[in-house]
Amino acid sequence: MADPMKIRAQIKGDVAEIRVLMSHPMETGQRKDSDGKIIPAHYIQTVTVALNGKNVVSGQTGGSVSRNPVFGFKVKGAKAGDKVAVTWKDNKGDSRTDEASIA
Amino acid sequence: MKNYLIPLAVLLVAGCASQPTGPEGKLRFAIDSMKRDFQAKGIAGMDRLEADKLLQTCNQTGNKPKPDVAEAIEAEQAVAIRLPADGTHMGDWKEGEKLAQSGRGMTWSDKAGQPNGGNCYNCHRISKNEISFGTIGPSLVGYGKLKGTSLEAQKNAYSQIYNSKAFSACSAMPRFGHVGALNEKQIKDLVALLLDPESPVNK
Amino acid sequence: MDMIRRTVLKGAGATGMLAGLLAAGVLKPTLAYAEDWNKAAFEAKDINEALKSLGAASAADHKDLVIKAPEIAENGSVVPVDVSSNIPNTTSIAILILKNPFPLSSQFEFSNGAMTDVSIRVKVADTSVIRAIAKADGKFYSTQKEVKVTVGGCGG
Amino acid sequence: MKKRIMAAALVSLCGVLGLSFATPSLAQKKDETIAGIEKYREMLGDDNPAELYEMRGEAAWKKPAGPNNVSLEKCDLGLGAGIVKGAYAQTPRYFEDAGRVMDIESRIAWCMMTVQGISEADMRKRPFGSADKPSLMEDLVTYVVTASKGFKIAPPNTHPQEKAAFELGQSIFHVRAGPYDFSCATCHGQDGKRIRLQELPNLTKAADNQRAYIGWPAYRVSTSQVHSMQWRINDCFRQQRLPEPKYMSESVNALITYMAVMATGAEYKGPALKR
Repeated sequence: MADPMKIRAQIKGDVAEIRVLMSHPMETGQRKDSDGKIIPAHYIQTVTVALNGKNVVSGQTGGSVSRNPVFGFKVKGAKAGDKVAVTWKDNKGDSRTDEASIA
Repeated sequence: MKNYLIPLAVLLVAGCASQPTGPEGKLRFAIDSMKRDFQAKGIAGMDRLEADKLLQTCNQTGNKPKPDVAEAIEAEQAVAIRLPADGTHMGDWKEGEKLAQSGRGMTWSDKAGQPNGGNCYNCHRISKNEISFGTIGPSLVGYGKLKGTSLEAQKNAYSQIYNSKAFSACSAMPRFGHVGALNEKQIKDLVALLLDPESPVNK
Repeated sequence: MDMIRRTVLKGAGATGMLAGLLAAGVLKPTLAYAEDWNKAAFEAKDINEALKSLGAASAADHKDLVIKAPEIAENGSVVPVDVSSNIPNTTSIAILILKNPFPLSSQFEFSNGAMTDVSIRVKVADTSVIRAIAKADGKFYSTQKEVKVTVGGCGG
Repeated sequence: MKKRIMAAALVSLCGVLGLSFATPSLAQKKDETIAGIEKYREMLGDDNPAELYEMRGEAAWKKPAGPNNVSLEKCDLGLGAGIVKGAYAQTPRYFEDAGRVMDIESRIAWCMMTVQGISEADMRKRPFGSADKPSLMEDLVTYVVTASKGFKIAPPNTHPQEKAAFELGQSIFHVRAGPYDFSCATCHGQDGKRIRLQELPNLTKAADNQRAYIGWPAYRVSTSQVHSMQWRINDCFRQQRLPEPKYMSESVNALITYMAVMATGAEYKGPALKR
């Protein structure tokens, strides 16, 4: 099972700054291991961010996003205590959702 | 180290007893500790901890041997330089550049029989086009412009790469030819990189 | 088939179930894409093909679309990139790395108060131009910036 | 003799040659590169995947495990049983119960064996993990060191064995050996040098130790994983082309003691994000 994400959400004025750190290999499918065998592609393909249950960002990603990805988003009209939920899904069908409150 | 749980009283007492004071005693104690605490791995055998006379002198003198000792060492190292039998010293600078870029070779994670890299850019600025260069050694940009391509200049460059210690007893630079890390063809290619007027070093 | 895929992709037990389905031959591995993933765009091998798949074959330069990225990267496997658009009514931003084997790295759609500003870390195979594409009022705009990737460390 | 003349006539490769070529335009160019790299590091900011290790490490620390089925919460890291906060900043230190100087990793291993009852062989099985599969020790170390963020580096350096470890570390630092004649000091013994674009701290000086030590253990983007100090020393010897220093051996712990004591007084910043 995938490790939890680390979500930081801080309010500045009425803008929530959201930073998300994910644990994922983000294998491109182009690299070879030490025996010269191709390492199969394994990467996150969609990332969604919801604020209080309402979708605010829908992202699609490829294998060229760095390993253990870091994303930063900004959402207007948020306030402290609001709930941020982030979900990712990868090409192997694995997925994970984590939540945090805006501080 | 086995039996990590058992305080190594005996060893520790021995360690304390032999805890050295003078520089030479400290050095011996350090090397003895390394011989006890290191293990062979891959191509890196324990014999690599055996210092030759030159290294012993450098270690004992903090890399500053007395001038007469340094001269004697340099002469001894110079005698062992093997210049190419065919009398040519310059190869292909393009191959030399590739070699200079590679930092591979001789570590326990390298495989036996693979060619070693020259490691040159790790420590030297060489081609003006490469912005990622080290500064432990001097810049070699324009080296060939300064030295020319005479036979003497070629022999000098070849010898320096082959064994830097023939020029400066305790130089920080490895003795690439002397220890067999680079072969004759590789050193020739590096000489070309340094001296060839067409090389990016001299452009 | 499509329904099976969507079901499989939901829920925490997805991996196990998917493995079962793969073993049973129900699903071919190539079908295991997340919903709403633009396969053609992400698997495009050159920039024009990728832009075409995004519907952004012609994009005009715009000064209010800004890429922040370092001019020199110490390591190409992690290059921080921030793209923000002040073009009115921007709804999406895509980030492409021209020299990568698959240029499209990511695409984001914004709604319900999300600002059109995203930061991300990407792999850059070689010194390359990074291009950002923004969609606003159905039109596409672009801007770009070069990132030099340096050789680092002892190299061994 | 011909070669002697040649040697005398030639300026050493490691001599003054470089200076004579350092024209102003080249110097300028170099500064731009370094400034660019600094900008890059600044943009990477505080988002560090080491936090993922820390989260896993904290969970592992608090979870009962081993033949004794107890957690590591009873582990004495030097400040008393159960105290993790600030403990790393005061290592390496001499531990009476073990009768030796231990760095943080050695001490965690000690607790795994004495508190949890894990065998030495199991503890040593996989000290250094990979990007795909970090080791348990890497998770635990990241958790423990992060709990010293903001604390001043203060290894005691008072017990005779602590002082002996410092001296031994200092001596080993200068031993040249191996096919390339390298010592630790070859790369880390002068001010303001670089390998490629990576600046090398001069670890014979307190100021550079203070700058370097506060960022280790670190997450390296080139390997995509957190590396511990034991690993860092191990990899230095690999690059020195020497045989492998044994995990948690006296020599390695002595080098760590040397660097920690030299870094005394610096505020620990937690795992850094490095090249």
